[in-house]
Amino acid sequence: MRSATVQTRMPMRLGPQPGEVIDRHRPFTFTWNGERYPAFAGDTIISALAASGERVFSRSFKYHRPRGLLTASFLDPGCVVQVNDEPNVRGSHRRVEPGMIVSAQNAWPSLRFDAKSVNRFLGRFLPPGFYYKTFIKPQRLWPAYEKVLQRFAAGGRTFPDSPHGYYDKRYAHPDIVVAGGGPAGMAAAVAAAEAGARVILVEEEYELGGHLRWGSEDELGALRELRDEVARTPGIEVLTNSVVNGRYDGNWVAILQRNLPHVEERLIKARAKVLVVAPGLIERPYVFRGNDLPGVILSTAARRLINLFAVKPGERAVVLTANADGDAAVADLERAGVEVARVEDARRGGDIIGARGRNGVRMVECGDGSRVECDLLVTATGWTAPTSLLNMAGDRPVYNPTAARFFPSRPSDDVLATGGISGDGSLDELLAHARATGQEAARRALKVGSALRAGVPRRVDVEEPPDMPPIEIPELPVVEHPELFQGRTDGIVDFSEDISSKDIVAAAKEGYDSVELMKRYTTATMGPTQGKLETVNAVAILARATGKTIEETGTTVWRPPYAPITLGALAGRNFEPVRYSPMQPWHERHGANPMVAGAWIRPEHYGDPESEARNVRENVGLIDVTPLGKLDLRGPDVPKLLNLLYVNQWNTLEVGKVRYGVMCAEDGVVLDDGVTGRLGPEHYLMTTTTSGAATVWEWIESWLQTEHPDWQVHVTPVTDAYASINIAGPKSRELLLRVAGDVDLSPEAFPYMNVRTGTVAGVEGCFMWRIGFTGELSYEVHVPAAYGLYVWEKLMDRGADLGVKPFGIQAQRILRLEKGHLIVGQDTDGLTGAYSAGLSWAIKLYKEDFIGKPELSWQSECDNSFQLVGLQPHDGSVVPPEASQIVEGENEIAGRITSSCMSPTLGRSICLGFVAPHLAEPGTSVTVLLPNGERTTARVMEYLAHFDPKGERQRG
Amino acid sequence: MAERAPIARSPISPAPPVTVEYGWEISARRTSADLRIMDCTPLVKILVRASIDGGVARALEVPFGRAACDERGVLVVGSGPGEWLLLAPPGAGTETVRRVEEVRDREIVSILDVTHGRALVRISGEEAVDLLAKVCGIDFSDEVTPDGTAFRSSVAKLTTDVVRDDQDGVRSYLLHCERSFGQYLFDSLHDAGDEFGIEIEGFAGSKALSQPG
Amino acid sequence: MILIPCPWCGPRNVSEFRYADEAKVRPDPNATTPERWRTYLYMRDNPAGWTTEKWFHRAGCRRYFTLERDTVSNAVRAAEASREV
Amino acid sequence: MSIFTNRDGSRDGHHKPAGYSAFDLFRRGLLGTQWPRAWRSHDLKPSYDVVIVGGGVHGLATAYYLAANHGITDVAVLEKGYIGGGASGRNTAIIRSNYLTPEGTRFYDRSVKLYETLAADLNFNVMFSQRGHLTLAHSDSALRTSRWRAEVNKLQGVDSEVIGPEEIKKLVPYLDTSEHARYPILGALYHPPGGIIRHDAVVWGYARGADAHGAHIHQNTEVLGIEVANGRVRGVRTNRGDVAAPVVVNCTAGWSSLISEMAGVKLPITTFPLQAAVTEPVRPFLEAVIVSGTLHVYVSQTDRGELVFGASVDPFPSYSMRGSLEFTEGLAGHVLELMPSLAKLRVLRQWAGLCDMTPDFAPIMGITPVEGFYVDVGWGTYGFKAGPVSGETMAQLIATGKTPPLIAAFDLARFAEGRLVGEKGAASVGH
Repeated sequence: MRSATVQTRMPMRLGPQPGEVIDRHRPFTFTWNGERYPAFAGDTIISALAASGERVFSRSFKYHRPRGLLTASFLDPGCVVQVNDEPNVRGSHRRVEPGMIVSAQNAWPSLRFDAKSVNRFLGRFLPPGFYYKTFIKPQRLWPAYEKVLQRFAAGGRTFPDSPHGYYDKRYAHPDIVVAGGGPAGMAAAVAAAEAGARVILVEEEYELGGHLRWGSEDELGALRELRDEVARTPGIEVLTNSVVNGRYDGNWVAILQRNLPHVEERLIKARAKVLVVAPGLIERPYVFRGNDLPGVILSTAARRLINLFAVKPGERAVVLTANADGDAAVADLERAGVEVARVEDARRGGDIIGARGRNGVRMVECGDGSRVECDLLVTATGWTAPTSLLNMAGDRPVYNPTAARFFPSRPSDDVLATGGISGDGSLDELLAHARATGQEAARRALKVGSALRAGVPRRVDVEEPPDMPPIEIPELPVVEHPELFQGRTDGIVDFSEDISSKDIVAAAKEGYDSVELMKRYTTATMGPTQGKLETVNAVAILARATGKTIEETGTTVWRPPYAPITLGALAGRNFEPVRYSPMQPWHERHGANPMVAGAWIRPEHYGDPESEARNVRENVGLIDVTPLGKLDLRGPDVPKLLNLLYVNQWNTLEVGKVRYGVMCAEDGVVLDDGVTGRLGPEHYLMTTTTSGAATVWEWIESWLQTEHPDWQVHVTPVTDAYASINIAGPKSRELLLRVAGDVDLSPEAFPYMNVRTGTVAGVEGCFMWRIGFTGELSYEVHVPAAYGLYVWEKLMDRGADLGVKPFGIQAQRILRLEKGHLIVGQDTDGLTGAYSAGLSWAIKLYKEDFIGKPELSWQSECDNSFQLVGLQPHDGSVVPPEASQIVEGENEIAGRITSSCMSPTLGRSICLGFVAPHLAEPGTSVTVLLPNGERTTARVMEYLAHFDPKGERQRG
Repeated sequence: MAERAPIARSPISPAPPVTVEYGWEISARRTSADLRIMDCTPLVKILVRASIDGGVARALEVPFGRAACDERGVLVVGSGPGEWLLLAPPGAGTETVRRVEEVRDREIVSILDVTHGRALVRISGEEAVDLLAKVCGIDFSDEVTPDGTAFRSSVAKLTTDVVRDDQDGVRSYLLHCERSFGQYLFDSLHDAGDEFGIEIEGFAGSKALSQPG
Repeated sequence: MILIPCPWCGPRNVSEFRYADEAKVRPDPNATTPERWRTYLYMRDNPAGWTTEKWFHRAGCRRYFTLERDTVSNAVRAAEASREV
Repeated sequence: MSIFTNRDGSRDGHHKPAGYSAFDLFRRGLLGTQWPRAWRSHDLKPSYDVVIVGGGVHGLATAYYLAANHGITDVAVLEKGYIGGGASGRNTAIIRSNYLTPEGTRFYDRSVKLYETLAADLNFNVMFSQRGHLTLAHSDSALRTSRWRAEVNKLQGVDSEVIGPEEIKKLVPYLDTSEHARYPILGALYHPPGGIIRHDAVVWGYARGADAHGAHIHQNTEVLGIEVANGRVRGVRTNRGDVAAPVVVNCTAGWSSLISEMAGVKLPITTFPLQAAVTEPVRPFLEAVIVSGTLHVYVSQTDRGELVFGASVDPFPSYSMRGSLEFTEGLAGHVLELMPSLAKLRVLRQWAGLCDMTPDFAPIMGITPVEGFYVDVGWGTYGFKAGPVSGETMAQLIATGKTPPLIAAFDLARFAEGRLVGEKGAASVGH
């Protein structure tokens, strides 16, 4: 092992700078590629490394060329690093922290010697899309080739045991979101807040100020003033190190907040009444031979390094400048003690032909052919307008050849733009534009806000805002800028994807000649910077290759998110509601195995489902059936409703009686089933399946509200209001007798399929149903939920000598299968009609109307679909797994097993299943293909019920 | 052995110390934190369904979207179109039902005691706004949802009724949902309030509902 | 996240609602033909532009109502209670 | 008499494209010679034997097989934007054949077989990576459906089996297979031949192949109307002029209702956006394709290292492809349910495509009441998987006038006749 060495000096660190963001009183160290490096608080990872003289931070994706810093901003394509277990950290943005462990990502075996860099000599054989043209034959070798390709996948590492971390989200309802905290964003926010709007001001970097931060004394003064204004204007919430990540329909604005004290990342979802887009401009790289060498940097990068981080970007520089920012960079470099060996002024025909060097620039070939030795090449060749938020709002940016950049075209009512994206001009002109934009945004936002409030019915206190005339926003001048995209040589266009200008031309010549096809074929703009640095150059090069103008060529569509966002922040707390029955504490104490049933957590079993089932047949068992859907129905028209919903007849149900019902959808497919009891003259209680509870309720409301609004019925879900306990088994009456207060439980007074209201274990207002899913004598007791646990415990206590035991879902499934009761959704599927589910006995086609009637009446005339039947394997020890197929002849599917189990009661396997109509005759032998490939035979039974088909036990 | 009276339990497990009062097992915890969460499930909850403009609606006086305390200390919530939720101190159920029965005219009226069907939580403190902004998409500012506002929306992805019911000039919200989700709702709110120093306060009838006056 | 103007609750996030199909008329079940019934069951206008549809305010007032929506821009207008109960 | 003028006749349009191979790459790299166009551009002729509306994988494959299998080369593919710019370029490129119904399984199995040899057939590497496909089951009903699919698949000769959590963990160590998960993984349907492919490459490969056989590919050519007279299709109107054709094939997705309506054919289709997202690249760690129906999510990792995610269609119909935040939020939550250690992985881009959903989640293929007007539509979320077999069968139908048995179940008439296909059972999300 190599021992860690400590760098103590920071040779490239300059003396104090007026606008620096580092805190020289807080030095510390961190680790880069296994070695310790010094840093100051406020440094980014890359600024700290640059201060120590490091220049290579990654290897490029395809050719594994050394890469250094280019933009010194979030976008910096060569500065993506691994921090601890976090991949793809933007090293030029992320602040370094004491003890941070940082490593380079795309290098093997090491950053200094990268074995894959041989690819750079193979470049000519690896044109864009080369993989489409090779590895075709022999086909069997493709998987091996694929493995090799995968090894080139760029990016950091993930770990299967990384902790999830804490992320959350919040909603916001500002009047205005301002995207961008540069001078224009700040001025717009202040103006809007002064006009009475609530504003969220979002800045991607750690402080407000934008380009003023690395500017002149005057600019720093203006910055201080603007920051003061923001601070003292009420109604502005400032979010730094945050980014407006997307604008969606309804001006739903996603804001990502990073590195909060208690949350790693937070997503803010803002319903902005107006979005003001003020992101400034992104400096565009220049395309020429060697433009990706470490030491080739943008003018803004040089100025950021010097002014914000007090880092000297090099010793001897050549500068290519086409604008005032380039000129300012020259001044900054000189002030920082960098020898400026040559200034190539593109406005006067200056140019760069190429840069040379191995792990960094050593020499630059200038426009006139002369060669200058240097270790730094700074370019200032123009700007890209980050129009993506406008684009997401439907705007199509338009290219302006005068300014050599794209501009927003069609402003919408709820999105405005200001700052550099809208035009050029002096700081004063920009600020005036921004202020007017802020005022206009406020005017519109207040109007929208009041309309939203007025949209809430029965609100009395909405004040109409005075109708103000629109604020006139002055036009910003457009300053002429040379169109500089590619010089006389080929170079890298997409630094993340390692795509050169040659690649784009080659793609165009092959027919991939529209922007989208070129993008997809070469993958240019598809990498981590998502086109923010490279799109305009790519479009310009494509335009030239196809003989079109940039306007004709157009640009790609920008898609959200604006900046990459963690899955953690997008997920937030990951709300997944869960439901528990009142008896859950008891289940947990008694070893219930939890089963997820939709939102409910239910006891699957308590250790031994078969003995639980046997105990029901022999003694008495309790099952918690609280999740069963329950709907309270009241009103004189309930019978009409029931007749509509169910396929069977409901006119004649007497008070105290219960009936089983089946619901179908309009296409005749079985939707749900359950029992409904009549509790009083105009009062019914309907039960549904657990999974169908919500659907059925919404379904009923739909019929009532839209088809029969004149019916006098109230439907109220009461699933949770009652704890439901099914007491099942031959001794259930005896057990219930011990706790029931005022209800006559004798078979004569309280027969099968009846319901009574009374007191159980001292709890009033309980419903007792004599029904049975298990086929045993059983009572389903609905207890006011808060007393559920109390009553359950009482029953367990009082029934101890009767052998009472709990049983779970699994035992219940065994019992119901023995009894041949179907489960909708298991023994039926999305296309099972009521006839094929063996429910013909229930369907009353003579009723005037019910849901699904037409389809069912046609089905009754001709139904050749599979039929649900009881099945018993001839070999009773074989349990065909559910979904085993029933086959005929040459593997023709003739049915399937829908339910199966080993019956503890019968001591043999039993099934329900679908069979083709010609196999449905009782006594038919069918062939069942088991999942293990073996075959077995089974007999079609007379009844669905395998046990007590006449139902004597439950009626007892 | 004499039968003890049945014990009612909230779906939200009570924070220790635990005691039994009003026939309910409740937490006896007290706190002086600025932001507090209280399980108010023991309150009586009566759901009334009637026509929007019938006798019951006139007698209850509160339209959908608003909530107000009547002279007997019952909080009447206009919880839906033609739907009201009446919140009353424990034990006041029968009386509350009787009073609605009295005012019904010939229309169809459903009166359901959903005391057992709902979980009810109160959050009090000025930072309740910030807490709720983490779990609910509704604008909780005074202009949009002033004191006495009632609405149903999604809270932590759960359909929840929210009532702004300030107490002594301090911001306070009642939230109720289907009972089985109670623990989930409580935990979600508690988690969201963690960064603001939320603390649990045990149920006290006097604090659960504002006093008439 | 578009806003749906619920006639009862006011504008709310669409995530509170369930889309409940194009607004359409149910044929008389006793006088229909298979063709007409299955047109009702399966055929849809599916226009690119303004359409009238049924929505349910699931996490709010639990009312069904009709709404006009532009399926291209997702703009909505003129929600009215489908029928007052 | 054949309506196809060019059938087995002149080979005017036919040309041999430049071969693709490692040797050619080397040769051209060495000599520095430019590769020729992968497909050519042509003037729009006033008439074609067959006009195919939609330049996605379905349309281009149909053109290719019309020529390659049936000698019908006087074919125009009309694309309103650029080829593969619709659903073909917006799907998540998952290929599988583990469907629930025998007809579905047989149909998609043919597609997988065609995909397996497609690179060689087209001399274009479509990068079909058969890395295995896992459909996770989080409930016993999902497990039952998995077994149902496995059994039906096996009976059609398709490799599918149900495996347990331990085997799943071995295949994908990042999955949380613990019992404490909110939605515990109880098992999975494992389908080894399933995998992912370079979707664009399939489009380009078919375009190059169709072009080589003489078909004309017209980009930026939008169909504005369809001429029908006496119950017969006569041609189409486009933004570049009218084109007469005795056969018009609707191979669009997203706009299939609108195109069919131009011919007066109403479809049982509702159009929904389907969204997808991709993360920044990370080192390869995920081999298999993972699908969870309960959590409405599917995940795969590309050769470039990006994770590609998809979900079920949006909750309401729309022709908008702007995408929503709700989608990425829900998606991220569900991905982290499955693989909690990926919380720090970042989403780079989201996008949307349009899906034409049918009532039974099965496509609509074949003849329509308008003679000569064919449809190959209603693909829901399954269209890309079916590209090759759809092209092959549609070409066969057009050339022979007989509906191939493989697509007989997918006819338009089934809706009026109440014969829906049973794929609905397993189709809540099924990538």
